[in-house]
Amino acid sequence: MKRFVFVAALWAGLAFADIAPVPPPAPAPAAVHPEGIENVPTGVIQGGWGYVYACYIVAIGGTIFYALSLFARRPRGSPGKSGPQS
Amino acid sequence: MPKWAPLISLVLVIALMIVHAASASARAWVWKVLAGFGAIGVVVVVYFGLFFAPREAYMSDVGRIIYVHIPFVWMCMVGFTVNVVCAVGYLFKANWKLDALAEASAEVGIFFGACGVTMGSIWARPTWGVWWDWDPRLISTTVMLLVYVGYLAFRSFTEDPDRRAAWSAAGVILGYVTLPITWFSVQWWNSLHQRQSDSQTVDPAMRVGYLFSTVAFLALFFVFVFKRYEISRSRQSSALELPPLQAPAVKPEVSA
Amino acid sequence: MESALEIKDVSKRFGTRWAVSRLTWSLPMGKSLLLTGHNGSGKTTLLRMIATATFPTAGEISVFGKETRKHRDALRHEVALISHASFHYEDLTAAQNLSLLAKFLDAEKPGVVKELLERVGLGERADSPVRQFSAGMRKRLSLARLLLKQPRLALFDEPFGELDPAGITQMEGVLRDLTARGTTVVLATHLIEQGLSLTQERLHLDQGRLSSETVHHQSPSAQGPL
Amino acid sequence: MKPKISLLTAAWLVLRKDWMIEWRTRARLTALIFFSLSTLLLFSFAMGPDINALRAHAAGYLWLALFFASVLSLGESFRVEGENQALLGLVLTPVEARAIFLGKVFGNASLLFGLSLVLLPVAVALYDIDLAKAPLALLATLFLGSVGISAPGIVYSAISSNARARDVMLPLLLFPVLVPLLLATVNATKFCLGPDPQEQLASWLKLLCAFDLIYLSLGFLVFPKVVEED
Repeated sequence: MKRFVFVAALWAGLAFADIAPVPPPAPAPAAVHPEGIENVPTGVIQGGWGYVYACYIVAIGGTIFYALSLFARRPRGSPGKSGPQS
Repeated sequence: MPKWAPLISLVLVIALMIVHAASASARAWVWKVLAGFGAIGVVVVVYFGLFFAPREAYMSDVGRIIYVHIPFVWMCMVGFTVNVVCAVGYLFKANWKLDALAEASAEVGIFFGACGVTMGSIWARPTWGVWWDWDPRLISTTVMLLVYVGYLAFRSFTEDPDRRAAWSAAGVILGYVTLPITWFSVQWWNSLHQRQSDSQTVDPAMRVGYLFSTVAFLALFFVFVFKRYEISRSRQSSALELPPLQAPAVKPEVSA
Repeated sequence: MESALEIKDVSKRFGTRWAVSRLTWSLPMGKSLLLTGHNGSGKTTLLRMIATATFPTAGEISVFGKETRKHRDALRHEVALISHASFHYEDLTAAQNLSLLAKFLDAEKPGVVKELLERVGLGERADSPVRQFSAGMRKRLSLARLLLKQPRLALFDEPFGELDPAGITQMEGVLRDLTARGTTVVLATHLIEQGLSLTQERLHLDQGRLSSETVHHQSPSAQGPL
Repeated sequence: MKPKISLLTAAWLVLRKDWMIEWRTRARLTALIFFSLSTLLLFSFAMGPDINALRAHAAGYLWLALFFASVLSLGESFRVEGENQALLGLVLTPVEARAIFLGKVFGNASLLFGLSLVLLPVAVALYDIDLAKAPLALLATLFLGSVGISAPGIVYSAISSNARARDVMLPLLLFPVLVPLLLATVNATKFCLGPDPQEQLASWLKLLCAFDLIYLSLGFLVFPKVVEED
């Protein structure tokens, strides 16, 4: 029974992967852009360094922040292998 | 950046991970090496991404976000996959280490995922013109994060450690189904988000860049999971001490 | 000889508290056990572990030579528990609760439910929902449940609590009846006199540990045919 | 020892027991129906009088009403089992945990399916939709959707009924997992009710079936670990 269910799950998973992507009509590209980017005829985005910096700040800042939070929560008292046996 | 850099560093990182897993005595220093490698790697990535990398064909400079966006989302998925493997393992064989590792990898995965989605949202602004859009990739990634936030919330709202471990493992196995949905969402529904990058769609120089970046963040990921795992273990040990012996004749044998 | 009940170095943790710790004990075949101890001494936990409702954190329990964790499916056919939680559906009637159990046990015969309800003195209220029952009536219904299951090992957690004098007499009668038919009985109660008269061995728990009051005694008034 | 009755028989008995309890607590059932009716009404109030917009979004409102109702019915389902530890009683009877899972999933699914049948005429009145376009496909969608809500729902309800703050925990755990289902059911229902120029209905129904099968199988495999200690 267990095996049967497992096979059924596998089959269902394959069916999932097989869903034909019937595309909804592609959304029209945003007509108005706050920074006037739609005026660029080639469609190449120019500038936008602010966004790039913001992303890098999120990445580095987030990493440092998380490292600090791990440090703040570090186990104190007897360090090392104080966990119970499995 | 040389073409072989990602591969060499990946081999190095994986070798260190294996050393860490295999040898208990190496555990004290391996994570420091990995942390150092990760930190240097991130500096390299920042320099490469901001100053050195070629401009992306359509997105120009904004495309530089790819070097941090992709590694973060991938690390999120790696974290959740480690988590579900631990969960399945725990249901087969109850082991506190697996439970601790599951908790650690879920939290680290949420951290990377949250940062990755934030970056994606920032990226969406100049490219799609909106911070957020009805896009399957965005929705499903956020949903996946919510599943794991729920997982951690549930863990903190349950008292009994044994039952908490089993229940959260069972629940998260059901929740993991959202990950393949996230992964394939770009293919199933032609979304705004570009498809998974592969060698045909991406310039080799960029590819080397984000692959190296991924390895650097993988090293950091490993360090984070390890440190978080130690926290979980120490919390467990305070809760799981066996009572003192009653009869001296009884041998102190423990199985959880 | 195989023991009816074998408790080997059993500890049970609830959160950060140890309800039972390092308990070792065994009950020979054919004897019945009285389990005593103050509130919170771990009696209920021990009974629940024997009934396979929960399992030891460390150590193991064997019932009729079968380890509870490994052979839980087989043991659940042989063990029945009467506890504070009566396992009834509040919204179903007494008769429906019992006939549901009978169907699950594949023991449903016409009239069997009615007969059992008569026997425990609930014949009149067979068709009222359990929600309207008093605590004593629930206990009687639990007794009917146990009788329907006909276990080899019957566990009673405070069976006399909440019962009226007539009910206590009836419960005692059933207990004697069960032991007479060869059912092993484990009885946890504060009514030590009654308990001693019904059982042969006594296990006293103190904060989850074996206490010095514990005795393998031969009760003078134990008349149960063995 | 082999169980005395087969898995499916036991599941059927659990299902019948759930139906019996629902029937005996009709008042609760009625309250659930009126809760979801008022949810439908609230959507139509909140969205204003534009009947075209309402009609376009009718499928979404219908399913959201069912989602909210499902949280209540799932919570109720395990509140009943929690009284007197009846669920533990079933396990000790013994009833296989997997039979309990199947029985309870289909018990809850049948409840939701019935509820959706009650909601349909109301949706016709409020949103002016046309049920006659593809009635069979619509029924199939409703049924598959109900099963799809219930299969993960029962597992999460069993889990969260033990946590503190259980009323918050159930939707927190359940709703994210149900998002793909919501997408599939709403789209399928939309194409059942309205025009379907690209014939997308079949692929959404397929997705629904796959979702149901995956969660039924996963729930079937993990449920014993949820209700039993190890």
